[in-house]
Amino acid sequence: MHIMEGFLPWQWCLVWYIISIPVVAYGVIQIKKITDENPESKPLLAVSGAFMFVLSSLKLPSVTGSCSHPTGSGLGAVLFGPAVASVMAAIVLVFQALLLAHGGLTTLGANIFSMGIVGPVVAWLIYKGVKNAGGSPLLGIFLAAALADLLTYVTTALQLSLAFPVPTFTVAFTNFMWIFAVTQIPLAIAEGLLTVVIFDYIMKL
Amino acid sequence: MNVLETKNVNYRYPDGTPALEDVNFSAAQGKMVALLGPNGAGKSTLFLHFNGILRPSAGTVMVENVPLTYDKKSIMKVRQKVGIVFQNPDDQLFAPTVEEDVAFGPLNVGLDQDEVERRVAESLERVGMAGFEKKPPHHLSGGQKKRVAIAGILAMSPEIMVLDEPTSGLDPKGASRILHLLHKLNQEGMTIVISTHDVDLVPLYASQVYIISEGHIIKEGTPQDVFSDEETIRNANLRLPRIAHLMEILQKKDELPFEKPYPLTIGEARKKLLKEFDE
Amino acid sequence: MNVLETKNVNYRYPDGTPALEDVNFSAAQGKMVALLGPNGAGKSTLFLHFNGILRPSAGTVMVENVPLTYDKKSIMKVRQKVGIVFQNPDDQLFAPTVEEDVAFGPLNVGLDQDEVERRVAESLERVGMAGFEKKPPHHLSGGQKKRVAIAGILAMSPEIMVLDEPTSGLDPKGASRILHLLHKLNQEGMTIVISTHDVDLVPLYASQVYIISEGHIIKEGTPQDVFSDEETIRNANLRLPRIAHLMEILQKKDELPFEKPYPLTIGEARKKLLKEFDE
Amino acid sequence: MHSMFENTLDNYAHSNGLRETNTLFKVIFAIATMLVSLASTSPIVPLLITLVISFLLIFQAKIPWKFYLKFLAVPFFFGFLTFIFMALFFGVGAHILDLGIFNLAVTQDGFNRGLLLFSRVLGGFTCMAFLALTIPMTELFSELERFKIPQIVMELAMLMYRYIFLFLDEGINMYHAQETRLGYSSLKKSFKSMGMLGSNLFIRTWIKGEQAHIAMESRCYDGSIKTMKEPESMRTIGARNLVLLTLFEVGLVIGLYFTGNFTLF
Repeated sequence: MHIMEGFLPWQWCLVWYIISIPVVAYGVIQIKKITDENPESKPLLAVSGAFMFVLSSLKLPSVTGSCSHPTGSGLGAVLFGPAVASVMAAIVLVFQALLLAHGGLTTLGANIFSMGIVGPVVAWLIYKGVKNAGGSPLLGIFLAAALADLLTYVTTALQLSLAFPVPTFTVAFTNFMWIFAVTQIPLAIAEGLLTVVIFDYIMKL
Repeated sequence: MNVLETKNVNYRYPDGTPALEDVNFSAAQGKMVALLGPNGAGKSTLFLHFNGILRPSAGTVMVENVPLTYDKKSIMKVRQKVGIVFQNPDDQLFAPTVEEDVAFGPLNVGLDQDEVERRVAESLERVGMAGFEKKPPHHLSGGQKKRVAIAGILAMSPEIMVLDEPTSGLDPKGASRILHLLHKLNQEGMTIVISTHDVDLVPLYASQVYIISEGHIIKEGTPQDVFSDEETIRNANLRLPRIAHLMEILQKKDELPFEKPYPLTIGEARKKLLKEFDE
Repeated sequence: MNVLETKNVNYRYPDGTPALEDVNFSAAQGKMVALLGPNGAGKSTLFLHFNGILRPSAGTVMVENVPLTYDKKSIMKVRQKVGIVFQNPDDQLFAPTVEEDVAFGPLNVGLDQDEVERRVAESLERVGMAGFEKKPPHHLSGGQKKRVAIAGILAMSPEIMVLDEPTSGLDPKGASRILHLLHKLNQEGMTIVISTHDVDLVPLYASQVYIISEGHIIKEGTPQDVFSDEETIRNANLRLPRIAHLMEILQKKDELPFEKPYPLTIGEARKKLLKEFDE
Repeated sequence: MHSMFENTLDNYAHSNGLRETNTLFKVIFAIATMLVSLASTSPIVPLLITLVISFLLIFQAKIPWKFYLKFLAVPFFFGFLTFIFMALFFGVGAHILDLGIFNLAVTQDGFNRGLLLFSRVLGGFTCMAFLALTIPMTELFSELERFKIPQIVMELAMLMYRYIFLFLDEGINMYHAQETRLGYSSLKKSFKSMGMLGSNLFIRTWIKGEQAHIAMESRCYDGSIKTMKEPESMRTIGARNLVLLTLFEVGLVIGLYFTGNFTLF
């Protein structure tokens, strides 16, 4: 769920930029390390990023009839780890803003935080967690993708309630959560399922 | 009877650039029709209208004399009747094994397990790919992939098979196998539409030829008709078949008595030359 | 002098299947050499040995009579001398604009800004793509992408240009433009090696032909030599050029007095036929 | 054409009426205006910005108005929903309208906040649309060099830009091939089909990545992609344009100052 250009007050735009930049910078250092050791990983990272973009421009079918776009952050995080995934997500978000007019530039920091940081970190932790607990990898992937998706939305709700704590932060947050719960839980499940199907086929191919 | 027909079909890309303008195309039952044109002339765009993947901005597409309606149910029926084989088989083969790939269409039609298996076996047999059932498609050669892609459409038992550049990228043997296969299917009654820019192959098989250039049909007729208009052919970035070109040069530059229509195939040229030698 | 030569080159894929066996190939300075073979015969694999991307399991590759060594410094030098144009231009063009793509090689070589700009401009001019500098590759047609890919190699001023299936997928006009361009480059002194399975085109341009089948060179010689051995040609999943095929039929079936070597091109056939008619 | 994929704005960016206008000029104009819109405390200036930029896009950049209106419908609809939502649920002040059901009422501060947000979304969105529709990504890359973005990020972004279009094309072809064989005809089949499409595309992207690396190595790639461009200097904008730009932005800021406390209720 992208926060649209112009939606956040400037103070909050700034706050989310300040929080996101160090994380992305850390990811850049990681990527630099990987590509220096392994020059052929550069085109591979690039094509994976392009894949994330194309995946995110797919319209996901959902039961409610509305459509949404897979965030792909689950997939990215499982493949490359959260730090690298956050840089890729940041670049993808810029492209989405400038090629599709999705999201925004002043809200980029906030979107990077929810989709490029919270999403991948959650996905990665859950995937590792399920794997360490001896769960099946497909279950891990489903939970990672679905929960990453869901927590991305929760983060967005949080960001919006912080920006508009009217009448109080709690009430605003509850309101936003209600809307998201109805619309986004089916989509999170859809993304989880899709990621599982994709992984399943990749393993077979 | 025309099993497939377009009437004044126009199509514009979402940004407004016209891709097809007033295209009238028809394929009669049981014929093999060729759509000849250079890259980017609109061949693939026209084909995507035949089974309702694209919807014309103006004009009508008719399958078996019924205008297409674009509700889900009728579209599903049309797609069973008109099967399209895409140019790049890599875009079409997506299942982990050959068998699963060919089964994709029949399963979507909702056939039962036994019928699906029967059709998969039969289609692979027809295209000469029996024995490859369990292979992953990306381990096959270009020609083999093409044949599996054709099997995937055959398995849906279409009335009309539409093939986009069926020989492109194939070596001479591979190309000739595909054409023999199409010829056989056509003999057995299937209507076949192919797009190509291979002018040497067209005259061998097609009974009707359309030339498309920049979204317009600029010529139609039998291969003889069409290739006797060298100017149109060359304006459309195409050329005469090599055999015809030889005869054209012999006539025009050397004033040998070869009248139009020039022979287009080796067989025709042979007859014509023998006649000259005998005289 | 042979500017490019392989001596008993063998190559196995990482899984152990042999891809090339005892390949002896050479290209003399300033010639145009064709490597003819069906899909999957090993053409592309052989080409990747020419600039050291692949390293032979046994045998030697020589560029300007010096055996390749595979340290970084010498490999960079070899890659400046031997430029490869890949079959699918989409594999080769990676930059956001035409200009940046063509500049990629020269910048890697370490040329200064002005020289790079000069070479980019000149190469695009040569391939007829001046004016397209700022375009992104996805706005170009297949033939245009191919020409930009060639410009990207030209800009590195290689001694030898190696092209994998340069005409594949192009319409007649597009293919003929590329071949004219290669012919001109060759006239100006560049050694050119092309792989193809288009037997109708080869005789027009190549001075030396190799036939490769299943990783072996099974025939080499002038186009006349090579195509006079119909059996080998057909065993390699290839065929005679159409003109030669016509002549072969006229001679064998109709007992017309066409002796081997059969004419391969329209020009040669014209001469031969005129001679017959005059007698 | 590709119902399932988003259409990109790339075609417009490469062929619009403002294509030849100085890139830096357009970038500074769009960003500065966007920031002014963001800083507004009343709806007047953002709505003015929306009008001015829409005018520029339709009459100067010659973006087809039908497309533009459809395109603008998204933020409009979204902004409008936000407005309703804010007016009904996010207010504490005096009621200006009681709906009479569920105790719902439009509050004064909710209404004002909603309207402000609605206008800022439209203002900001049109500025972003101006960037997206009049400046090709390829030219933005050289402007981005100015911001000292790490080389590796620029390289990845440039490569990604190229492959995005390649994969979109392949994805669309695959999607059509699946439609031809009746994929996507039910929800379950849609998931299956889309999973196949995604996984195939993924495998293809990796093959493409390897091939790209081989082709790059053949051209002496040594691990870093060098660029020959230098960002344009401010001077290329031209004195007249710079003055116009400054006047426009200053005008907007003055507008902000005088309309800052404006509310409808």
